[in-house]
Amino acid sequence: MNLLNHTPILILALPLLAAFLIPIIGKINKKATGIFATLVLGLSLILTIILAVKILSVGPQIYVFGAKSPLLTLPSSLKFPIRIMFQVDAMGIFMGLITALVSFLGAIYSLAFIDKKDGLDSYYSLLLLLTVSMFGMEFTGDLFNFFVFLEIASMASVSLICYRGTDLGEPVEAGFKYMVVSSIAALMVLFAIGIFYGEYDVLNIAAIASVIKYSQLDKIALGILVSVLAMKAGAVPMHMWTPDAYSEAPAPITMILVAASQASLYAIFRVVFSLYNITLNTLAVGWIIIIFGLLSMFIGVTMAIIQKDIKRLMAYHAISQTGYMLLGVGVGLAVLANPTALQRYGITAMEGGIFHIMNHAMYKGLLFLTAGALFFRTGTRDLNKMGGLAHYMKYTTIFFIIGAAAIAGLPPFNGFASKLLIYESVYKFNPLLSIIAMVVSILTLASFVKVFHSAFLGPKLPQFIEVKEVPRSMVFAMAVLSFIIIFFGLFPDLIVKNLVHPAVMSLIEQFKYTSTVLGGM
Amino acid sequence: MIGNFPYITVIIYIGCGIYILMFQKNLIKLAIGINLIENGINLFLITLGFKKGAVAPIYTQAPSGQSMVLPTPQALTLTSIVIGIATTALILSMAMMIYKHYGSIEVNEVRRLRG
Amino acid sequence: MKKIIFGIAFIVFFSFLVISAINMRPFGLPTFSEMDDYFIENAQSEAGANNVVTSIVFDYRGFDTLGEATVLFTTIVGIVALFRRVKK
Amino acid sequence: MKEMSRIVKIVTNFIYGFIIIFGFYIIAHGHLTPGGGFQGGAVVASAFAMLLISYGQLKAKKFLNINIFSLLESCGLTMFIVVAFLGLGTTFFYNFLANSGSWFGNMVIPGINPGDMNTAGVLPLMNIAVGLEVFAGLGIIVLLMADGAEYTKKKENAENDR
Amino acid sequence: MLGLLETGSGFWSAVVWVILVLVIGSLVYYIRNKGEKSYKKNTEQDKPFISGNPELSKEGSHISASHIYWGFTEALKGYYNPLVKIHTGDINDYSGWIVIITVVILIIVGVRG
Repeated sequence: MNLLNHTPILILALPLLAAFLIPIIGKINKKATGIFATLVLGLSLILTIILAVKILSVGPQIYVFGAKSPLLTLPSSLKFPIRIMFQVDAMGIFMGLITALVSFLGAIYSLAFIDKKDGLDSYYSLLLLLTVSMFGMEFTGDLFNFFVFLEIASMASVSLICYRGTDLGEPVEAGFKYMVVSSIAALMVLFAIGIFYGEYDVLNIAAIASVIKYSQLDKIALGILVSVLAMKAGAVPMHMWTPDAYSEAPAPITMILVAASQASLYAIFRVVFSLYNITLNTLAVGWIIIIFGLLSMFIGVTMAIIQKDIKRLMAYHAISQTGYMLLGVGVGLAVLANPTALQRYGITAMEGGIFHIMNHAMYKGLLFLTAGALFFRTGTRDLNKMGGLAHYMKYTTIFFIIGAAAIAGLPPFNGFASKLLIYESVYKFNPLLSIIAMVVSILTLASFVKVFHSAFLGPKLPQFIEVKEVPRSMVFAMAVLSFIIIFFGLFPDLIVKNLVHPAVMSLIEQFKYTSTVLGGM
Repeated sequence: MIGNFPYITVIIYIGCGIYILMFQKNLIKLAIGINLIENGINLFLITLGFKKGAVAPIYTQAPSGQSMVLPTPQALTLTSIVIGIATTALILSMAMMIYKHYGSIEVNEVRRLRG
Repeated sequence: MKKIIFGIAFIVFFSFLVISAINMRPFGLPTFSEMDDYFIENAQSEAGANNVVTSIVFDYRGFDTLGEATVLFTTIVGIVALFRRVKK
Repeated sequence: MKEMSRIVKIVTNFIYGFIIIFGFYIIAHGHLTPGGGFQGGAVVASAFAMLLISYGQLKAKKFLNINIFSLLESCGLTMFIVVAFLGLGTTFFYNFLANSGSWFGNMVIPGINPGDMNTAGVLPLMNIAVGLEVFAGLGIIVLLMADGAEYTKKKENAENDR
Repeated sequence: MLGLLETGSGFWSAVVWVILVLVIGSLVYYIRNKGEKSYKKNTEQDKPFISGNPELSKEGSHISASHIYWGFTEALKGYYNPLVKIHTGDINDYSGWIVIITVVILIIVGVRG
């Protein structure tokens, strides 16, 4: 048997098996669980890279569960696929790479960050489960399977947000709020899936996309799906859970939660582009997404400026950066119907938006990790209490400068490249949007100057005399992210040509998506 | 219209759940609301699978010569029921921890995180 | 004021749900059922189970069942982590 | 919670064995009759819940051990996913035992039949695995929430923090 | 060439930018070195001159976070007060916002096709 045919499932199944085994390992030796989880995540990262190379060279990969062969999508004499299948195309593997990298680095960071007293086995098991759920959301080609993985993601994230809740009240509160909203979201998604099933009696995304006719029910399902998935992605004005959850979770978990919310963002794009392509009124829905993006950008950044809690401030920045992605892809969707505009600036805007997803995962993860390092040494997240930490934590300071410059879109870091793509293409669509985006970028720089001044600059404060640099594993995780940021900033064309452009094409060309399953009908 | 009365029942379930989530102030009641939505949606799936005058899709000593109801919604409902159990358990445990830390389960007092 | 806005939104949302209920396929007469007919016909020969629902749950859609068991496992691990005693 | 009256305890001792046996019956016949791993596991867990309620959680913890339950749960899930892995020769979740003539591998007579235990390939194995996981898991949930109720109630006045 | 990113209406190359920055920076450094002949270390010259007032202590001179951009937030009070008031940490509001946005999207999609 050739294991290379089975990479799409092995990427998921190995961390899942490890997650099931970790409670048993934890009974023997609690320390070993962290090492074990890190090794398994590294293995799945390697497998993801292998799969990415294969997909970008060969084409979309299908994996049908329980069939006679992994590629047998349609049993004899049947128009629709009946089994669950993974359908990994360029977009899915793009998100999969982000997920694998971020969770691997999060596990490495956790080795030193999480205190060794207790709960280690639960922590790493939940970490692996969260990673698995994100992979599933990004790879699956079946609507109900997507719902199941959405629920796993909610449960794992909530449990991890509540991880510090044994002796603190706020984490449990944040977890409860996130639990309530994500349950609503998942149940509404299930309602929409029921509508699709009732109409077409099929659950495969590609099969529905081939027969969808945009009736009244489809419109209602579209509205429900877009709104609740935008909520899961943290779009204003449904963003209130985001600062609570991001600020109360442990720092590596916050970095992974960013990737998890981006998986929901990916789900919006998948629904809008692959499920209903041009059958829907692209201008209206595109403008809905653009308005989401504008509100998220502006309100997110203006709320961030007045925050005192460093992780809360960064969480609001995560909201405002999500706005950029929504803006870019929304412009691409708005012009999806007329090919000339799509060729002129639509594809470029979508490239900017999709490229920004990866950049945002990287530099926001780096910033959250630096915030976690500050919390690890000083024990506080309040910016008013900090000061002069650059005297003690040299590496952390450098990493923070890199991350802040990247999120503010200063050249030559990676944030600038994607934001430049968004500005120039959106300007051709509507100049006002581009100007607002630039203003938001300036405000972002302003608020990070505030953080840098109040946390790192200033004289040595007496209460931080014994503060020293963070342990080596945390420094390693941050260093890897900084290297990736600088590399993407210096050579953006490599990423855009090889990873982002195929992803955008796989979103735009619905026919390819359906024909890989249904055999070119 | 009257043929679709079961769907109306489903919608009433979901509406009651949404109403509780929007207007009730007690964390346990919020959990009840989420459960109501779940039950409504399970009922919705089962309703979609019903076929007039059909029997359960099990061949063991089934009455002969009768059609069977659609089996897929039953499988989906089984999955979503277990997921509902899990959600409820987690939410209630969190409500207990909130009561431990805050001494109250009223929404108005469980709002230290804001702004 | 806030309650009024929420009430209006809730009523409109409920009316949309009612619209969807009215447009749903007629109760008891499924219009399409290719997938389910395939299951009912071939479950015995392919999965070898008399119980078609079980054959769907564990064979045709077995991956969903794995995810569902995973959800339960996640919840249990989460509750264990939530109620753990911190050794000071 | 406190332990309940003598009548309840006697009836519990009387009944819970039958409930557990009934649950395992449902699990074992999941591929022939209505039911399966989840339903049967829930029935078994209900027996444990009855024990817990009637004996009170202090006494019940003497014979209901959370560690054993969590071990059983992990074993059940591991067995489930391992059975899925074994199909990896063809595909993940491939039903490699059905109609193979070996364990649970008898051919089924198409159409209505009295039912044969020795059919359906990996389905009975998965049923057993899931049943194990579900009754252990629900048992853990019940025990932990009963435990946590005491835990939160006791600390309530002490830790009204802020 | 490597690092050349086409943006539809132009191009961006970070490598060229870095090289340019290095060249200009070295130029500026050279020009700067030509000046300041009369500067001597550890004399009156490198003491801060606060119009004759005594220099206050280092700890006292640290500005805490909530005072940065005070004027900005003060000027935009009319914008910030309602915005902060919306963010009540109230779970009912969270779900209410979801319902409101869903309704708005449903109306737009239903009307505009």
